[in-house]
Amino acid sequence: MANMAQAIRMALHYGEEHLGVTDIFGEDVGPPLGGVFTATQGLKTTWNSPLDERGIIGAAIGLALAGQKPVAEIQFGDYIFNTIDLLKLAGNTYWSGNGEYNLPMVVMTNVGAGIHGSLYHSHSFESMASHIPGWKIVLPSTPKDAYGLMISAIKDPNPVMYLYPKMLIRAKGEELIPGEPEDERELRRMIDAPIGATLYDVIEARDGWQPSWPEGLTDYSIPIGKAKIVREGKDLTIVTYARHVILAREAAKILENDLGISVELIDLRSLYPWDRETVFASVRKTGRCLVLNEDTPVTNYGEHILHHIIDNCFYELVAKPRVLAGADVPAIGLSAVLEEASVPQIADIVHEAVAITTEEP
Amino acid sequence: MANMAQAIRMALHYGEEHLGVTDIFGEDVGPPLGGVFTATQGLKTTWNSPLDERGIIGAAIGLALAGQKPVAEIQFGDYIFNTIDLLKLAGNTYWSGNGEYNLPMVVMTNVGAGIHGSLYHSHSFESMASHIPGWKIVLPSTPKDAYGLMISAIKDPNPVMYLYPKMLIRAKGEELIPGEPEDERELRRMIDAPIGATLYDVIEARDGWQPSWPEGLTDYSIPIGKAKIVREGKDLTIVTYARHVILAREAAKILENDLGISVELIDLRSLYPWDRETVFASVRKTGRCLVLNEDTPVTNYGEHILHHIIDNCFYELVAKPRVLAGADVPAIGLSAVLEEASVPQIADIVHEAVAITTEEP
Amino acid sequence: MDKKLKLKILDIMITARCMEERMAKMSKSADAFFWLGGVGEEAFNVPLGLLAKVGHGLDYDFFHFHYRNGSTMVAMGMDPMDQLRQTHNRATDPFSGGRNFCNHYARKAWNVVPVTSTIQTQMSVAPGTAYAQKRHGGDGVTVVTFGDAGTAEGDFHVGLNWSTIKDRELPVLFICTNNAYGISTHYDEVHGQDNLAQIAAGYGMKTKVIDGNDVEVSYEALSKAYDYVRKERKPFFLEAMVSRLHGHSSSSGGNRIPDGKEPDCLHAWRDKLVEQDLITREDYDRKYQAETRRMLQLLEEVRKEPAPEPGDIYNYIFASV
Amino acid sequence: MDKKLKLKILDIMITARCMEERMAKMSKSADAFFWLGGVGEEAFNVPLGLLAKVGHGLDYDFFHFHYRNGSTMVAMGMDPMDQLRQTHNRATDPFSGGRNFCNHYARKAWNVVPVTSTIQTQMSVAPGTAYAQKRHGGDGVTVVTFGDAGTAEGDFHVGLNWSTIKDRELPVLFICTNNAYGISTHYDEVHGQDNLAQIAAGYGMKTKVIDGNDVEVSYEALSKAYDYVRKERKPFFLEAMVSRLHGHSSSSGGNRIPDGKEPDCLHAWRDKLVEQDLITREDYDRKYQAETRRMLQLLEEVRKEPAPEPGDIYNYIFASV
Ligand SMILES: Cc1ncc(C[n+]2csc(CCOP(=O)(O)OP(=O)(O)O)c2C)c(N)n1
Ligand SMILES: Cc1ncc(C[n+]2csc(CCOP(=O)(O)OP(=O)(O)O)c2C)c(N)n1
Ligand SMILES: [Mg+2]
Ligand SMILES: [Mg+2]
Repeated sequence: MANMAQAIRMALHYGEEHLGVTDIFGEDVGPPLGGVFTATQGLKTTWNSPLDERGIIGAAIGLALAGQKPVAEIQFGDYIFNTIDLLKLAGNTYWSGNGEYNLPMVVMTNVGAGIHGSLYHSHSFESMASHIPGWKIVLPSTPKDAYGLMISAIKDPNPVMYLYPKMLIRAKGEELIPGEPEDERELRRMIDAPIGATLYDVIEARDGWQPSWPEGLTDYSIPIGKAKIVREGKDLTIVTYARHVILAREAAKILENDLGISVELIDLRSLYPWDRETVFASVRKTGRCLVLNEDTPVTNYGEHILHHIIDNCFYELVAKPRVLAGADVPAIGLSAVLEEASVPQIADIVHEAVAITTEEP
Repeated sequence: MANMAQAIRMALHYGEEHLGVTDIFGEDVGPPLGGVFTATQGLKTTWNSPLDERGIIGAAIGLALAGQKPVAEIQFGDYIFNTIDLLKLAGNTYWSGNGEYNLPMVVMTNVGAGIHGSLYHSHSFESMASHIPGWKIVLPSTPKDAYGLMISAIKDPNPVMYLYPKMLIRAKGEELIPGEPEDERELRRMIDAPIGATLYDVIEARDGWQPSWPEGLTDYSIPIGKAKIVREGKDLTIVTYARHVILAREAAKILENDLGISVELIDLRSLYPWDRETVFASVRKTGRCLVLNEDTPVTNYGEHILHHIIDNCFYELVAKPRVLAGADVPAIGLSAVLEEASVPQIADIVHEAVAITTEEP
Repeated sequence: MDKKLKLKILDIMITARCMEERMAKMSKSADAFFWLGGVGEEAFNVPLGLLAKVGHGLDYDFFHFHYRNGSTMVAMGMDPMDQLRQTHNRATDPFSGGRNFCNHYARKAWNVVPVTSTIQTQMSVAPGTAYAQKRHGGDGVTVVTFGDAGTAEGDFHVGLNWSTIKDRELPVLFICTNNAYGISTHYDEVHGQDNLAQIAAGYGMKTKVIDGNDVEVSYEALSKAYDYVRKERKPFFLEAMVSRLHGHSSSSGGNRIPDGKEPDCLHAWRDKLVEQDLITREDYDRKYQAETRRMLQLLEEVRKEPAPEPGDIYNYIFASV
Repeated sequence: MDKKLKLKILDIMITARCMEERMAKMSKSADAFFWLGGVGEEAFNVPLGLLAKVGHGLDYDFFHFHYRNGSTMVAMGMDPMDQLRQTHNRATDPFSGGRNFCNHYARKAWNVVPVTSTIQTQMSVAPGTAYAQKRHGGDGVTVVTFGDAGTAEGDFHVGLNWSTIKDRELPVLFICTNNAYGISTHYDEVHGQDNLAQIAAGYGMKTKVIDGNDVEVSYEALSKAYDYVRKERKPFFLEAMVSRLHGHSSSSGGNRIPDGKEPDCLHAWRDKLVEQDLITREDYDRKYQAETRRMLQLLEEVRKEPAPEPGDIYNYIFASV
């Protein structure tokens, strides 16, 4: 199965061929590297931008104003914070001009910890992103969703923030993407660029290289705003996204097997707009819920979800609903000990889940 | 009584004279203007910076690293969004260096709507600010608090974000600041710079002008993290800050007089850290609460407060707690109609309060 | 410059001036909350609009305007009534539906992208439209205008840098209208260069500094600059020294500055054309009075137009898929 | 340059090189998650450290370092063990307590302000320390170092602009170590100037471009540049063309690049000193091997030191009032 980087690459290829994508650009996005996580290798509209996030977002806005369809990458979500004013402008352009100019642009960047990336390769961005009006925000946890959400992001005539979890970029999927070859070695041979020990070797190895894209790729898409019930359950609803879907799934197994607690696990996939109906239906069913993510806890996106659960399901809750987020600290430390202490781990999820389901009011 | 601009000015003067403030700077902060809202007139350490928010925050960090004590102004909170990465750096400097460098700096800017400022003189910033770790954040609603919080901000050895409500800058206080002359015309004569019809006239009028500072100013300070109970009540707790303290007070009068609903009104004053004990004690008493502000509603600071109220008082709540925030729109429009429709008004507060207090589960 | 053109420019300058003066007055009454604009920049801004290639799409010029380009818009054909609509924040305001400050244009039919209040961000956005134009071919250029103080923002560098990449130079006409002030702060207090073109020149682009109060100088410099960018598909930096005759905005009073402090380009042009016998002083005064009256009449019409409705805040948040 | 100095520089270069090579190796094992550093910049970075005025407070130089200044720190007196501690993210890491990547120094006693991963933000911060120094008097300067690609950030302009304001020029020594790459992107693909000093020159500051692979050239240029800034209290921009001998970082392998692709300044200096009979090749090899061994021994010590504790994440969030 494709990993997430390959899934994104294939979706971008489909976008270039069939959906009018004109520019895929950012730092090291074009040849020879094709992205620090390989997500843009072999594509035909890629180019390398100056090392300048403000210029990247600015150029994306300009390209969209000029009727192009850009996909701009910020190399790490950690480095997007010098562009918030521009992201706000992109989000209010359609509104401020009373409908004169909409901006069909995608900004793609990776988020979250898990790669021992220290302070500046571990940042979450979703809380702040969700506070910027005028953007749709997606955040897949599987390669197949990564493909389907990228297709939707490209098709959308509005600014779409395409976030993806750093830690899952190289994780293989469990489901085939429509059109993807069954044999993953085959896929690698077809679309992964040759490697090399140093940049000089890489350049040499890639001289004249061309990907051979799978023929049968489709416009398989995940609608923006549609969550996925990853597993059904009856005792507790866990609402999460990104790599915490994976961790929560592990926690759910432990809870089921060891403690007989049945967890319903929801992967939001879209953070704005988000799938209120699926979440509320589940919480109404279980009466208990945990909202889970790894961003810092003050004015955290999960608190927004909690607020609306309260607003819509308050009298159906049978136990205090909770938010489990990252620690209230300035950053993620490099040492594995520090990283683990800062980001909710499986044991923490189990612990919270037990607390919620065993709570006596 | 002093207005808020005068209160800030006097506190800054006290800071220059007694608390080691070395630099008060920003766009148009120095002579001839002394700040677009007059808050920095007549001070001795002011200077005009280039029109460059990144440079302003950067210079403040550099000055603090060099052992100075800067107070940097961003002319409007609306224009602080290109500095978020730098604010994050300021907030993590002490932590990232494991205690090597703390940053004694104050960043001061105004927030909120209410002056018919259109898209870019109406922004709230507190939700995003509160998501930046390593900062303390204060936001006064009265001149006296403005004075006392500025004194605390200056004394603090950490980065402090000093926000103040645009709309209340010129509103007079109801209480004397210690050391302030009783006669407000006297105060104006002493510390307000002469005015003029154009910049040329202003420059001429201020040539040689010197303020005469009140002698008796003190280090009267409001501790960071301490809320104020603006009025006591028993049916409903309203937690708010900034200009919504004023609006909520009006709403509370209406609720009391017309409907017999007794509101306990809390002015947070500090947003990080915030006064958990005062809030929780009140909510435990009334069993009902409304968190109120004007920032946009997705991942809103009020949702953070709500989350912790849920976490600490869930089983004591007798009705669904609520958040009333700004409309989910990209910005505030210029037309008064649009502005009013986007920001909670007195009638909206009354409406929510009635809904909460009359709710039948 | 022939006689017809000279008179045409004068006419547009008068219209634009009378429009702005009306707007400044509006801001002192219940008609408007705010004014800022380009009173004192007409000698430069009118030719900027006249020489533009106005239309929709990549074959035409793109405009990333500063908030003092009212007279440019008039020169491009804007009905002053539209500007009064915005100033009076009517629902009929075609640029923002009563949402934005005056001089915040947005007109897709003319490639006028939304003017933003955030100083200098247009410099980071402009390379995007220019990149599309360069790829498209043709002779459309991207025009980006800004003040002197705003060049302190990092975005200034972003625009200059992205436009001068080897073999990827962009067709951008950079226009700095230098009025020597950012609100109350004088140029000399926050800059160390004789002019800003010196910084731009460091990137290897062509530059020129001119007296923007002189119509003929401005027209000629702009013709050459537009031409260069159209043909060479490379950037050009033009800095025009201009006046700020009503101060920064209504926040600082919006009043006419004392006589003699800064040149009035409209009066200078008037006097020149009178001297050249192309117009009499009486003609001018008549025109001026007529335009002043017309603006008031337009305003009276505008006053009858509807304000936005509360529910309008929810329009145009997302374009439909 | 006298013999003693020449040999001293060689010794420091060897130490720094062996330290970094050990670190690169660590990143291929469980000893470290990551390496990046300055292998190939020693000929320039060692003199940069040797000529500095190192101490605490406004009378000394302030340093806003790029993440390739390991050999500068060694030249300033850093114990390589401290760097290994950081690379191995030990609790004993004096710069960040196991929190930050290697080469992310912070040492208040030497005015080394925390190195930040955010490219080029140091350019926006540096004017702050320089402003304090200028006001304080004395001859302390602010040194800010950065790569070539990072100059595309708007912060580049911010630093240059704030340092060149009329009558408020700042004592900043701007150092660009130009290795012709930003990760995988070549200089020519994203710049249009022969060198970055050309841009800086546009601000009216003194600039120089040198071969940073040459110790003597570097030493001399740095002496002059430091001197100028110390005395004139004005900025200087020095651009050093350097090599990147192990590529960008461990993310791109951290392997030694193929022979002959880029000059190795350590080898060049060794060969020169051998040629000048100041050292024999055997001396050099012995030293090199000894330092290589020493680094391994230091690492063995460091391995025994404690990792941070989970609760440590809550240390140093706020300084106490
Ligand atoms: C990013 C940003 N910072 C601050 C402001 C507030 N502001 C509005 S106009 C202005 C001065 C602009 O001066 P200049 O660039 O010279 O243009 P001018 O007004 O003189 O035409 C300032 C500081 C703003 N609009 N945007
Ligand atoms: C603001 C920001 N954007 C992107 C990155 C990711 N990044 C780290 S190093 C680097 C390349 C830097 O190149 P250059 O400035 O030439 O320095 P060099 O590594 O060559 O010394 C990039 C893009 C970052 N650290 N910070
Ligand atoms: Mg100006
Ligand atoms: Mg480089």
